[in-house]
Order: sequence, then structure tokens, then C-alpha cells
Amino acid sequence: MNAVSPLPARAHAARKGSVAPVAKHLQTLDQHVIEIMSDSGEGAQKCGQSFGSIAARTGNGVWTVEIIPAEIQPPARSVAGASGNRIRIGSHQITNGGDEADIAVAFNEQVLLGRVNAGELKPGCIVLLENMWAEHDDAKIAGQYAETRDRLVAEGYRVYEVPMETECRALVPDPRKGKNMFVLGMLCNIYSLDMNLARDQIAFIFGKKDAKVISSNVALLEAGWQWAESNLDFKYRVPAVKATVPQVVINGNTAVALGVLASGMDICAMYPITPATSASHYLSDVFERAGGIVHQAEDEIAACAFAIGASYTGKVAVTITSGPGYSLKQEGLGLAVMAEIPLVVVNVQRGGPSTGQPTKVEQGDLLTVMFGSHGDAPKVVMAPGTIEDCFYSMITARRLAETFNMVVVVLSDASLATAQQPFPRPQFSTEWLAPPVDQNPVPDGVKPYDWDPVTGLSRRFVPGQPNGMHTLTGLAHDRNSRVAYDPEINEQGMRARSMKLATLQKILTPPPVFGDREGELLVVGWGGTKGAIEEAVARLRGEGHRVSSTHLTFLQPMQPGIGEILRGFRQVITVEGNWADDPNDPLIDESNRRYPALAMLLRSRYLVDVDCWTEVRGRPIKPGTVYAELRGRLAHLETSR
Amino acid sequence: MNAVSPLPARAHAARKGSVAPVAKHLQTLDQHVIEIMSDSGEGAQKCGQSFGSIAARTGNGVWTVEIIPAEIQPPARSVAGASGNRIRIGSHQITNGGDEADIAVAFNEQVLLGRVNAGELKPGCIVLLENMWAEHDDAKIAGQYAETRDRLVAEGYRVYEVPMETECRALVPDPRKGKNMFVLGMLCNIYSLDMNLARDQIAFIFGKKDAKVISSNVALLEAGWQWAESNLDFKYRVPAVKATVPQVVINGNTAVALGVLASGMDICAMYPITPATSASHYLSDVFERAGGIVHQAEDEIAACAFAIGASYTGKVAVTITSGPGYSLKQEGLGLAVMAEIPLVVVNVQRGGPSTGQPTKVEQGDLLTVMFGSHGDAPKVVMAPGTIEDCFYSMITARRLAETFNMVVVVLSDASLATAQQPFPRPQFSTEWLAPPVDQNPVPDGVKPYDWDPVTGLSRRFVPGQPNGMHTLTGLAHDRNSRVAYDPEINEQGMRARSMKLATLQKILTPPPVFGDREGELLVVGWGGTKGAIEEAVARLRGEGHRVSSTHLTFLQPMQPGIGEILRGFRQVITVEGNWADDPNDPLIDESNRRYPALAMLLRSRYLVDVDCWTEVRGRPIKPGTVYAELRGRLAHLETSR
Amino acid sequence: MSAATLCLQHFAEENHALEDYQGGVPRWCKGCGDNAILAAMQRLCRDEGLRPEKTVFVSGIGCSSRLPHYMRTYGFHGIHGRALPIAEGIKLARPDLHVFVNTGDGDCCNIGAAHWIHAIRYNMNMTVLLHDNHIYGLTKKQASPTSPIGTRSNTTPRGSYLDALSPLTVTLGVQNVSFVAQAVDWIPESLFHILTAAYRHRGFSFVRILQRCPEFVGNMFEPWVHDPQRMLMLTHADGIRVSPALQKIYRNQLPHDPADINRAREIASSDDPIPVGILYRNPEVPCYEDLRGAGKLRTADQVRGALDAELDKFTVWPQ
Amino acid sequence: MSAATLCLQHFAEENHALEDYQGGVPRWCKGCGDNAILAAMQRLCRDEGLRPEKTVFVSGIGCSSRLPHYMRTYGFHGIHGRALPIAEGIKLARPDLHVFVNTGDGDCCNIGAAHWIHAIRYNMNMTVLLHDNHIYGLTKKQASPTSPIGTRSNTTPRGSYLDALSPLTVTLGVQNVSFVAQAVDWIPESLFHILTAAYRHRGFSFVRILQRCPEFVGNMFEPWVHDPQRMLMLTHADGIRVSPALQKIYRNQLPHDPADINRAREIASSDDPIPVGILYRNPEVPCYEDLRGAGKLRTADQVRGALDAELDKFTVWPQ
Ligand SMILES: Cc1ncc(C[n+]2csc(CCOP(=O)(O)OP(=O)(O)O)c2C)c(N)n1
Ligand SMILES: Cc1ncc(C[n+]2csc(CCOP(=O)(O)OP(=O)(O)O)c2C)c(N)n1
Ligand code: SF4
Ligand code: SF4
Ligand SMILES: [Mg+2]
Ligand SMILES: [Mg+2]
Repeated sequence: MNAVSPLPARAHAARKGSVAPVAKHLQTLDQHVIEIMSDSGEGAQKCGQSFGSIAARTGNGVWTVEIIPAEIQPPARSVAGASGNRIRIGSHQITNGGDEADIAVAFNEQVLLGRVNAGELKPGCIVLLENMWAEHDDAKIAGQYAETRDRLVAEGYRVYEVPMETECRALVPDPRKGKNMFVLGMLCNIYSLDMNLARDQIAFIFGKKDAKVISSNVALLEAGWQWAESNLDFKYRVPAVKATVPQVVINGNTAVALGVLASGMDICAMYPITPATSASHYLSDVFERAGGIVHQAEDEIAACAFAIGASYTGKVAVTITSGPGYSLKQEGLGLAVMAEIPLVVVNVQRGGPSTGQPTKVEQGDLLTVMFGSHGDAPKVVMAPGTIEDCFYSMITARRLAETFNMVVVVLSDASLATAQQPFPRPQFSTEWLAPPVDQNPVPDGVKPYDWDPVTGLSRRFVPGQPNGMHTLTGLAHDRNSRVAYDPEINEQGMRARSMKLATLQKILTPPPVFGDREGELLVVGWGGTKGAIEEAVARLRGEGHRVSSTHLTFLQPMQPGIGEILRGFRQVITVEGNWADDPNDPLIDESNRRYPALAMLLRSRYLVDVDCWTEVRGRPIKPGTVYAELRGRLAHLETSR
Repeated sequence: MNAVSPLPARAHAARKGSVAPVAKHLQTLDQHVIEIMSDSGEGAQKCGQSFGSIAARTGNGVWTVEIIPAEIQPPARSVAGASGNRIRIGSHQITNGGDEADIAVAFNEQVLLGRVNAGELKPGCIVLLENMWAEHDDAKIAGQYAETRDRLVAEGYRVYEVPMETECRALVPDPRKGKNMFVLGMLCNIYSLDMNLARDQIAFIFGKKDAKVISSNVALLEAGWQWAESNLDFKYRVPAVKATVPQVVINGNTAVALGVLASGMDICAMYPITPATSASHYLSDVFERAGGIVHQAEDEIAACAFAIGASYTGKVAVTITSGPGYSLKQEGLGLAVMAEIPLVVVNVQRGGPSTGQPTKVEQGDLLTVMFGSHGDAPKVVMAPGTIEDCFYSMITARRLAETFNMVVVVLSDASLATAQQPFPRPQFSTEWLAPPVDQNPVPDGVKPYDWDPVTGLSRRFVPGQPNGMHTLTGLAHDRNSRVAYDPEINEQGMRARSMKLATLQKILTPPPVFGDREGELLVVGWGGTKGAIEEAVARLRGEGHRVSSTHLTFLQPMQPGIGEILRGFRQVITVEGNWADDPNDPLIDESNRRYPALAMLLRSRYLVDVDCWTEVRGRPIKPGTVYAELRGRLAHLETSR
Repeated sequence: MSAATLCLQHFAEENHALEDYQGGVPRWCKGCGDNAILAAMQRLCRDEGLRPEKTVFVSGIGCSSRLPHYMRTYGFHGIHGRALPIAEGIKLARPDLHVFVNTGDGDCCNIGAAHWIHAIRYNMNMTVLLHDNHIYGLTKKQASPTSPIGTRSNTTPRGSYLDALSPLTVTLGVQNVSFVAQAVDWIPESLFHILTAAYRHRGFSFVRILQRCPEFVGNMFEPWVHDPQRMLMLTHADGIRVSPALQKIYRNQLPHDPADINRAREIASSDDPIPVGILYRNPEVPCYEDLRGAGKLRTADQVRGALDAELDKFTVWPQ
Repeated sequence: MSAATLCLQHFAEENHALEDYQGGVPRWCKGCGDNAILAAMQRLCRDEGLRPEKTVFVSGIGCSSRLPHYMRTYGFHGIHGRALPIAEGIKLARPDLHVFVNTGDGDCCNIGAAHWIHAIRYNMNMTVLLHDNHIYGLTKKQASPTSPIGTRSNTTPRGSYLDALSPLTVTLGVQNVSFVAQAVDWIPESLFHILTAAYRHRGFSFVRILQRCPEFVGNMFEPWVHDPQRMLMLTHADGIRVSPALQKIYRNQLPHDPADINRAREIASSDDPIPVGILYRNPEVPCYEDLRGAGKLRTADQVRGALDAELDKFTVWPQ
């Protein structure tokens, strides 16, 4: 079979049923990126996720990302309508969605085009393309198909035309509903995956439906496998190492929701907003079973106030949102800070400013959460770097909120929100929960804000506790929670609230360094870019470059020891998914260049000339892009030595 | 007359009518601080402001500040109830409220106590105290009076008991309503002011009332003058230099309001909030006469959206608020940034966080306005340093907003809001106004966001212009204002919005340096602390210290040349009215110390180890406090040379 | 029995005196109607035997919102306009607490209007006191949405432009409304009875209280204060009791069945004479906290169970 | 005569075709009721001869709020919940513009509820289209305040908890209400006539349009779509015209005088059958922009005069 010309595959399609064996190249791979695209509703999502699960069960590293169209019901066969999945599998742990795709499966040529135009396919990438359009009644469609196919072939893609429709029609009345399982079978064949696992997966996902559904989907799966076996001239093996402990595969938003459940928080007040809402959807579904409640408020301000009210009564509540919603909560959060009500806030960042790019990836809200509420309003700011972090950071956040009577903001982002990755199954511990709400009488003489002179901490007491009656206020107040405009008292309160951050900082450990602690170049990152940065660094280190990275989990307070780390390197840059002026822009110089959030914070604190590389392209930063950028810098550093 | 013992003054009171001449010490002063305190409603405010006006007419430098009780109707004779005025006059320009008071006039001893406790009176300060309480029917009151008087005397204050009530009763039936003019007369005598000017002032303030009111008040004035002439053993002269150009005396909020009027803006949307509202009150009163409208919206979010809607149609609108209201506007402002709708926002800062200290002074919102809206939302941020600046910054803000299609935030504060200072009467220029709204057809091919490749600027077109129809959006958009999620387009838009700041920065001039451009210590300030900082610096320079200061009007973008200025000094500190951790606090070190806003920005941009001194005591920073702080630092620097 | 339980019992048995509910010294102006509201609340707490530690007064910002500081119960003096959602969070987390809300006409009907509409709809069991003085008090005299047209204020020096908003008709326009009443600060007895009825109603009890602000709008209610005939007392077996003494003074009475919402809306639509009493009551509307099963006990085992059940679904290896 | 004036004249004389109002290709789902609303709006613009450059469609965020992009007029696609205050700012600054507002049930009745209440009260001359699909469309299926009780959505997987809020009764509860109507997307002719009446009413014309969202709540209105007898056509000389053709299909008719607010509230309170037509209209309510003297010409001399007059007061030397 000739992969360059599309013709033979079509010929195959004609020879349906004949299973002449094809010469196979079995190649062993370290990692591979697969994209599956369809019109929305055709099931590419389910196919991709199932493929990811099977690979994960096999013991492969896996990272899956959703490809979501911007519209709810985009027109069929449209460039903007690509809906599907990107799956990256590897022989080791996979921490990000990777670079351009190695294989693209497409249910029509237009959705494929969308990805080609976006530069998401590797040059020469394998394309498995549904060929039903070639002979479509509508000549325009047939023409589009032929044109695109020829263009791709001309551009060097290895296009295989696959008779998905024809093959599936043999098995099911409506192939549109079955193609995705056919494709799953193909992929299992291509990646030499165990078909038993694939059958189990089908049983699992259609578990609630009847046996007939399962068997017909298994038939489609097997047909796909068989077609690939008979018609494709390549086959891969990605060596797998079975995990020794149970693994779960979930996305970042589900991890946040499960973290909320596991942390013992029992009220989540929210208002829908992309890309945060799916966390609340999931919680709405599972929370009640454990006595928790998701309250959909009339807006984000109400959600924030509601959570504050709930927290005030003794247990920490959580509110989940994204950028625009966070902006609206700014005033309410100031109240929580001032009154020292513990609260957990999740901001799943999206593209900004304003409504911006609701479904797209960006890390634009770091300074917003640190400084956005008027006056000095210190809060804890954390950023998970992995899906697993998304889960555990909720437990940590709840505990910190409660210990310090502070607002704790967890900054996730659109890339973590929908990405899936296996990680060790959490083992619940009762320590994750807070002690029951204290309803004992308050001892005489204890005050509601008995700020410890060093740490700023005070014990809070809550409604129901006899002898603890006081009125909490967002006005400046004394230790008795009485309104006070006295200069000393105001300073005391400000100090106490600020000292709590210093106290927390003292118990944090320095961030680990990925690589050596000294070298030419240090990359500092935060949040969802962790995997991409570390992959790029690892690759460069493998090539012998003296580059390391460190990833910050706490942005406020910052972990200790960072200054020492920075000073171990000749150059330090941050890699961030937010805006920074380009020093090469004609009007830009050091007196006006706008630095990205983390670089600004590090420069200010450590007076180190931290440079940056950032991207606001609405998609996850690729390890290859970081790699190229770092290699350029290293070359410069190494020659300028 | 013996100033140390209160008795003689009371003796005088008994000898009412006898006008035995007293030996006077006539002292020439460079400057003096006078405080007048009463229960609210007794007219100390009016007295103080009139005194300030008379001094200003005389040609003295003047700064008056209101002393406002926290409650609306505080109990009479209460420590927290002091209502009145602090007036500082000088032989040269006066730029701030000064240090502790030299003379305090009090209508009862309790309001006086409030100021004593707050540390607002100079040790040994002269106290002119209404003595009617001494023989009050209520023994408790009489006792309180005697006790306080004796305590003050014991503490070394020069207490003069003044029979205000008795003296006024001779002239008016209700002395409570007349004492303030009596005190005004006394002060005119003490400061050797021209009584004709004082009579004119009375005529001016009671101008709308009938002649009888005026003449009775003039009688009170003269009685006060006479009483002081006969009974006080001291008298001052503060040499005055008559201004050569007409001067106006207004407070910062009135200046803002007049600036709005003068700038040609004609819609102000607001929601009441202390201490910003008085600007809107004033505008509500005067704006309509010039065709302007103040719209009191249902909340700050609506006010912001309303102003955005109004601005969108062609002329720049303004919204005026304070901290909590600003926090609420964050989301709306992001829209204006994204859609490039010009808008002027005034934030008259008060004490934060949350409801904080609504009537008190603080500079806590700088980072809030720079970073508070999610995503990258570049705006222009300006901060007036004087009352005059408050006026002109509105004109500049309107023009910048319009030229750059940007949000321009003007950061005033509670200290500027109610302080009065004479400055040259503005001479209206039609250049202050925008050209009329363009309703010409848009030429073919011009796009709504035709970002200039270098400056990021584009011409906007507004409803009514034929051929310009487009839909503006807060979503990411292309040059045609069409929603676009394309990575390149998103980057282009981000870049254009950011470049506008760089473009503006290129046309700004470096901030002037107060003092030499090289030395031991540089103080950098912003906003309402200008006068106090420069006074402290001038004093130290007079003593031979190598200290200078620079005051930033633009905080975003920052003016060029600042790096060079910073590098001219061995040490740089900012002086700010916001929170900063104290490096001497046991838990604080360089890895966790929280810097104040400006210091953080300067450190980050210039990598200079900028230190800071800040205060959050809810009142204007005093020149003497800054002086002492700087002197300490200079001593250290000079010995460590 | 644990110390806590003992202690709770102890408190439950106690009888409270008025002083037990008196907090800081009120700092309102002389003659401010808020004083009468405070007195009525303290009396209500005593007469209904509310345990101070189980009672929370929630407020926004405004003169009226200072009330919690003057109670010796728990209090939450929040931010402007957000008293209701804060109170809802409290009630959902702790249905065992008695929740009262003090809010001003600006706080509730302007900046808080969205929350107000939705609080009516949630119908949580709490008592809401709208201190309606027709003006912004704390910020020193700006028109509020309930200011009558022509009100001169600092932002409307030539008189306000719009007809006043009626908090009653708006409230009655919202689905799930379950209790609406009107009281005035200057008839303390009726105020107390209306508040008691509101407290006893299980659901969202909204009481608009016409409240005098002598400082800024001294004449606002004077014609009604001085002319009892311009007050319209709503009477009904299911309404509140108008004492014989009051009946003598306020002879202008209207029988009104609080179950009749159409009539309630009509009565609410006119403000002269001022209707006083219960306009509408529907005890059948379910409370949100009940619908949501609030206050369920939640054990570590439940959390573990729910978490494990979910993790089971996502566990890929070993299954 | 200046070029601008000439040009304006030129445009004033022009007759517009439907295409002149058609902007970007709509990207709503197949069968989405928003398409019908768009078609009606374009027809209205043409039939009323609105100059595209003098017409502004303002919206918030939601599927429905995309409508301005599909018009070839000026458009302002704002932020979630704030369409009304933006539109008010536009109208106050430029009373010469025709202002339309497109908003969703979440946009208007949830996050925007405070603005909604106050917009009714301001009564500015604009036409407001509430695209009420009883669901959050754009964010993919969460309950909205108008979702009927029991609606299964992503945030209410076991069914929503509360009775639906009626945008009609709430609107009718607000002082200064001047125009309230209800239309449905599936009777295009009546939709068009109602919108026309709304546009022609001088004041705040609020039209609630029941709008189908086949994507997420496909069955929501099916019973009514399929049973014309479950529609209640409001008829009156002062109401809108129901064509003879429609009269034949929709035989369930109710005479209703739009001047009668009490009756309007009663009709608004029931939602089955669905009333269609004008519930209330009062042409006498003054518009805020008129009360405020909006659109006055303002010359440099006026500004100078006002400024100087004020500065005179504050000038201390020389006087
Ligand atoms: C976000 C915000 N905006 C504005 C204010 C200022 N503010 C405080 S109270 C108030 C209104 C008070 O009026 P009302 O609610 O009627 O209460 P009253 O003082 O009359 O009892 C305002 C506007 C604030 N504190 N916070
Ligand atoms: C401040 C803010 N919160 C939340 C969102 C997310 N959001 C966008 S549209 C929408 C609701 C849409 O529902 P509706 O108003 O009924 O419009 P529809 O899509 O149904 O037409 C929400 C919650 C947002 N864009 N901004
Ligand atoms: S200003 Fe009015 S409402 Fe406020 S305390 Fe005084 S009288 Fe009461
Ligand atoms: S989701 Fe619903 S409302 Fe949105 S476009 Fe689709 S059908 Fe219309
Ligand atoms: Mg009020
Ligand atoms: Mg909707």
C-alpha cells in the first residue's frame, strides 16, 4: 500500500472483505500524539478517551486533551467545528499534551483542515481519513474532499483513506453512531493494544445499556482492528510499565471536584462559567450523596457571599469560577480577608481580558488574585501543576484556609481542566477532614480577634458557641471585633493579616529543582505549564545543556529558598501563559516593558534580572516550543560565556 | 495673664466688659497649624474654612483639612465626635496639613481630648477652650471639664479659658449658632489678619441671607477680635506675599468635579460612596447648567456599565468611586479595555481592605487598579499630588482616554478629597474639550480595530457614522471586531492594547527631581503625599543632607528616566500610605517581606533595592514623621559611608 | 453527656432578659427610627426565648446595617448589598440558627436588588427587616430608590426624578413569595407584633419598615405620624392582632385576608394611607434549605464512601 | 451644506432592504428560536425604516446575546448581565439612537436582575427582548431562574428545586413599568407584531419571548407548539392585531385591556395556557432621558460659562 498516493486505500475500500495481508513496519516508540476529530456529536471524544483509558490500563503514560469547538452546535463539516480528542501516550509518565500530532484520524476533511491550519499536525504526519465524502452526491462536497486530500498529499502528509462508513454500515444501521468504535479498534491495532482491555472498556462505558449495545460496539471495534490489520502498512508498540499501585484517570476539573469532596468541605456555591463549570457539574452529581450541596447562585457575587456566610458558621466552603467571575468576587473576597473568614476559591483561568476566549488556555489571573481587591487583602495563592495536584490542592487549601482563617485561591486553568492523566488512586484519610464544628462555650476573656503577636493568628469562634457572641465586620476592628478607627488598631489588624502569610511561608519547603541546582539557565514556571517545561528541560539536559527548572506551587506566599535557587544560574527566565511585551518591539525598552506576572514578582522580590518567554495563543504551551526557545537562549549563553 | 494656670482667663470672663490692655508678644511665624473643634453642627467647619479663605486672600499659603467624626450624629461632647477643621497657614506655599497643631480652639473639652489622644497637638500647644462647662448645672460635666483642663495644664499645654458662650450671648439669642464667628474674630486678631477681609468673607458666606444675619455675624466677629485683643498675651504675624494671579481655594473633590466639567465630559455615572461622593454632589449641583448629567446608578457595576455605554457613543464619560466600588467595577473595566472604549475612572481611595475605614486616608489601591481585572487589561493610571493636579488630571485623563481609546484611572485619596489649598485660577481653553462627536461616514476599508503596527492605536467609530456598523465585543476579536479565537489574532489584540501604554510612555517626560539628581537618599512618592514628602526633604536639605525626592504622576505607564534617577542615589525608598511588612518583625525576611505597591513596581522594573517607609494610620502622613524617618536613614547612610 | 451537650441544655432552659440581647450602645441619631426597630427586635428575642448564641443578625452596609452591633447575639455586618446571600449561606450551612437580616432601602433595593429577588424565590427560613427611610443615611443624603419623586438630596439637588419603587409590589411580583408585611417605626406595638408574626412564619419573611431619618429627611413621614387616619391597619383573623388601644387611635382599618395575593398587590400599590400589617402569607411554600436537605450530618465514613465510589469509576489499574 | 449633513439626508431618504440589516451568518443551533427572533428584528428594522447607523443592538453574554453580531447595525456585545445599564448609558448620551437590547433569562433575570428592576423604573425609550429559553444555553445546560421546577440540568441532575420565576410578574411589580408583552418564537407573525408594538411604544418596552433551545431542552415548549389551544391570544383594540389566519389557528383568545395592570398581573401569573400579546401598556410614564434633559447641545461657551461661574465663587484673590 502506497501511503503517499491516496488511491490504493480507496482501491482497498472497493475490495471490501478481502483480507490480503499487508507488509507491516512494527516500530517501537517512546511516545506518540494522536488526534481524533469529528463533527460534534459523532463521538470522537468518547473514542479518544477510551483509547486513553486502554493505554493507561496497559501501563502507558497518557495525557488526553479535549478539542472543543467554540460554538455549541457548529455547522457540520466546518473548519471551526472540530470536536475531538488529542491523546498522547508514552512508555513513561506523560505530563502534557505534547507537540504536533503524529497521527490524525478525521471523520471528514474539513475538521481535519482546522487542525492543519492551526499547525497542530506534524509535517508528514499520518492521516486516517474517512473516505465516504469522495463519492458524495453533492458534487461540492466531493470536490472539497478531493481538493483537501490532494493538498494534504502534496504537502507531504501520509494520507490513508479509510472506508469507515462502508465498513460500519455492514454492522450497524447508523454508522454515524458507530464509527468511533471502529476507529478505536483501528487504533488498538496500530498501537498493538490488548483487545481484551478494549472490550472491557466498551463494557464499562456502555455498562448501563443492554448487552446488545455492547456486543454491537465490540463488533465495530473488532472490525476496525481487522481493517487496520489488513490494510495498513505500519504498526507501533509503545512499551508499557504496569503501575504497581492503582491508578485513576480523571481530568483537572473532576480532580478539583473530588478534592472538594475529599477535603470535607460540604458547601460549594457557584455560578456557571466556562471552563470552570464542569467541576460544579460533577460535584452537583456526586456531592449530595455525601451530604454536600452545590448551590447555583444568582451571580458570582452572591455565590461568593453565600460561601462566606456558610464558612462563617464553622466549616470552610468553596466557590468555583473563572476570570470574569473572579473579578466580580473581588469585593466579597476583601470582606473574607478582613473578617478572617476561611474560604477556598477556585479560579479555572481562561483567556482574557473581559470575555476573552472562554474555552481557551491562559494564565492571566495571577496578579488579579493577588492584588485585585482594594486595600491590602493578603490571601494564599496556590497553583496546581498536574491533575493530581488539582485533587490534593483542594485538601491543602481547605486546611490552610481553616488554620490561618484566610482566603485560599487555587489557580487552575483551561488546560488542566479538561486534560486527563493517570495518577495513583488517592487513599482517603480522615485527616483530610476538619474536626467537627466547635460548639463549646468560649472561655471567658477570649476575644474574637486575639491576634498572636508574632504570627497574627487567632482562634475564631462561630455561631452556636455560647459566650462567643460578637459581630463580625468588614470595617476596621479591634480584638473584640468592635469597629475601631484608631490608628494603632488599624495597623495591628493589617499587620496580623499580613503576618499570617509570613507564618505560612515559614512552614513551606523550598520548591524542588528539576535538574542541577547550578547551571546556565533556570526556567521558573507555575500552574499548568509544568509538564511542558520539564519535558523541554529534560530533553535539553539529555543533550548536555546546563539547564534546570523549578515550578512554584505557592505564589503567595512564595516558598523559601527561591532566591538561592535563582542565584545558582547565569540566566533565569519564567515561562508563562500570559502577556509580556517583546523587547524587540520597536517601542519597547526596559523602562516600559511589561513583564508577565511571575517574572514581575520574582524580579521585585529577588532583584534578579529575570527574563521571560510567554505565549497567549489560547492553547497549551508545547514542550517543543519551550525546547526551541530554551535552546536558542542556551546557544546564546554558551557562546557568550 | 498667666497662660499656665487657667484661673486668670476665668477671672477675665468674670470681668466681662473691662478691656484692660494685655501685654502682647508679637511673633513672626513661618507657618502655623490651627485646629478648631466642636460637636458636629456647631460650625467649626465653617469657621476654619473662612479663616483659611481670609488667610489665602491675605496672600498666605494655606492648607485646610476637615476633621470628620466617624458617625453621622455622634453624641454631643464625645471624644469620638470631634468635628472641625485643621488650618495650616504659612508665609510661603503650603502643600500639606503639617505636623501637630500649634493652636487648638475647642468648643468643649471632650472633642479636644479626642485630638489630644490622637497625638494631634504639639506638646505645649496653645489651647483656647470654651469655659461655659466649668459652671455647668450637671456636676458630672463640670467635673469632666475641670479634670480635663487640669490634666492639660499639667501636661504642659498653654490653656486659655475663653467665655465664648457668655460673650456671644450678649449679642445673639442662641450663642451655639454664633460661637464660630466669635472664634473667627479671635483668630483674625491672633494672626493679625485684616478685619475688612474677614467682613467680606462673612458677607460672602451669608450672601444669600438677609443683611441682619450678616450684621449680627459681623458683630460676633468683632467681639471675638476684641476679646482676644483684650485678653490674650500673644499675637502672631505670618508674612504674606500676595499672589500675582487670581487664586482659587477648593478641595480635591471639588477640583475633580470642576475638572470633569472643564474637560468637556458630560456624563458622570456614579453610586454614592465615601469619600468620593462629594465630588458627585458638587457635580450634581453644577453640571446640568452646562448640559452635563450625573446619573446615580443602582450600584457601581451599573455605573461603570452606564459610563461605558455613554462613552461608546462618542464622548468620554466618567465614573467616580472609592475602593469597594472600584473592586465591583473590575469586570466592567475589563470590557472597556478589551473593546477599547475610552473611559475615565476616579478612585478616591479610603482605608481598606473591605469596608475598612471609609473616611480615612490610605493609598491602598494602586495594585488593585493596575491588576485587578482578570487577564491582561492595561490601563493608564495617574495620581494627582496636589489639589491643582486633581483639576488638571481630569482634563488630561479625558484626553488620554480619547487619544488612546483606553481606560484612564485617576487615583485620588481621602486626604486630597477634603483638603483645600489655593492655586492659580484655571483659565479655560477650548483645547480642553474634545472635538465634536464624529458622525461622518466611515471611509471604505477602514476597520474598527485597525491597529497601527507600531503603536497599537486605532481610530474608533461610533454609532451614527454611516458605513461604520460593527459589533463591538468583549470577546477576542479581529480588526473587523469579529469574534476570533485564532492564536495570531489573539496575540495581535493583546499586543495592540499593551503597545498603547508604551506609546504613551514615549511621549511622557521624566518626573522632576526635587533637589539634586545625585545624593545619599532618594524618596519616591505618588499621590497625596507629595507635599509632606517634599517638605521633609526641603527641611533636611536645608540642614545640609544629600536627600532628594521625586513624585510620580503616572504610575502606568511609568514616566521615562526613572531608572537614571534612582541610580543617582545610594539608597532609594518609597514613602507610601499603604501596608508594608516591617523587616524587623520576627518572622519577616527578604524572602517573605511584603513591599508596598510602588516599591514593588520600582524594584521589579529597575532591579534597584528600593526600600520603603509606609504608614496605615488612617490620616495624612505628616512631614515631620517623614522628616524623622529620613533623618534616621541619612544618619545611618552618612555614618556607613 | 459531654460538656457541650450539658451546656446546651443549660442554655435551653434559661430564661433571658432584655439585657441579654443588648450589645454596644447604639450610635444612631436622636429620633432615628432604627432605635425602635432595635427595641422591637430585642423584645422579640426575649419573648420568643431565642438563645443568643443560636441567633445571627446579618446586615449589609448603611446606618440600619449597624443593628447587629447593638445586639448581644452573633452578628455579621457584611458588605453593601450582600446581606441576603450571606444570610442564605449561613442558613444553608446551619439551619439550626435563627437568622435575621437588617438591610436598608439602598442596600436591599438598589445594589442588592438581584439578591433580594432571588432570596424571595429561595424562600429560606429567615426574617428580613427592610429599614426603609427613603434615603441613603450613612453616606449622608442621596436619593434611594424608595425616595418619593422630587426628593431633594445631595445627588438630586433639584429633586429626584422618578417615582419611588415599592418594595412591596416588587416582592409580591416574585414567585415563591411567602410572607410580606409592612410596619412603621412609630407604632412600636404593631411593629413588634408584625415582626413576631414574621419570625414565626416558616419561610422568607419580608417586613418593610417605614423608618424615620430625622437627620436627613425629617419631614418624610411627619404627615402620617401626626395623622393616624392616614394609616390603614390591615385586619384579619389570620393577620396580626391590633390591640384595643391601637384600634382607638388607628380607626382606619381594612379587613384583608393575607392569603389573597391579588388583593395584596392592589393594597401594596397605594401608599397613602399607609397600609400596616400582613399583606401576604403562604405557609405552604417549601423552604430551600429543606428542599436541599441542608443540615444533614456528614461523617468521615460517608465522605470516604462517596469518594471511593467515584474513584472506583476512574480507576484504570488494577480495576 | 456639509458633507455630513448631505450624507445624513441621503441616508434618511433611502429605503432599506432586509439584506441591509443582515450581518454575520448566525451560528445558533438548528431549530434555535433565536433565529426567528433575528428574522423578526430584521424585518422590523426594514419595515420601520431604521437607519442602520442609527440603530444599536446591545446584549450581554449568552447564545441570545450573539444576536447583535448578526445584524448589520451598530452592536454592543457586552458582558454577562450588564446589557441594560450599557444600553441606558447609550440612550442617555444619544437619545437619537434606536436602542434594542437582547438578553437571556440568565443574563437578565439572574446576574442582571438588579439592573432589570431599575431599567424598568428608569423607563428609557428602548426595546428589550428577553430570549427566554428557560435554560443556560451558552454554558451548556444549567438551570436558569425561569426553568420549570424539576428541570434536569448539569447543575440540577436530580431536577431543579424551585418554581420558575416569572419575568412578567416581576416586571409588572415595578413602579414606572410602561410596556410588558409576551411572544413566542414559533408564531413569527405575532412575534413580529408584538415587537413592532414594543418598538413603537415610547418607553421601556419589555418583551418576553419564549424561545426554543432544541439543543438542551428540546421538549420544553413542545406541548404548546403542538397544541394551539394551549396558547392564549390577548386581544384588544389597543392590543396587537391577530391576523385572521392566526385567529383560525389560535382560537383561544382573551380580550384584555393593556391599561389594566391588576388584570395584567393576574394574567401574567398563569403560564398554561401561555398568554401572547400585550399585557400592559402605559404611554404616560415619562422617560428618564427626557426628565434628565438628555441630548442637549453643549457648546464650549456653555462649558466656559459654567466653569467660570463656579471658579468665581472660589476665587480668593483678586476677587
Ligand atoms: C460597594 C459599596 N458601595 C457604596 C458604599 C457606600 N454606602 C454605604 S451605606 C450606603 C447606602 C446606605 O443607604 P441605605 O441602604 O438606605 O441605608 P441607611 O443608611 O439609609 O440605613 C452606601 C451607598 C459601600 N459601603 N460599598
Ligand atoms: C461574569 C460572568 N459569569 C458567567 C459567565 C458565563 N456565562 C455566559 S452566558 C451565561 C448564561 C447564559 O444563559 P442565558 O442568559 O439564559 O442565555 P442563553 O445562552 O440561554 O441564550 C453564563 C453563565 C460569563 N460570561 N460572565
Ligand atoms: S442619618 Fe438617618 S438613618 Fe442614619 S442614624 Fe441618623 S437618623 Fe438614623
Ligand atoms: S444551545 Fe440552545 S439557545 Fe443556544 S444556540 Fe443552541 S439551541 Fe439556541
Ligand atoms: Mg436608607
Ligand atoms: Mg437562556
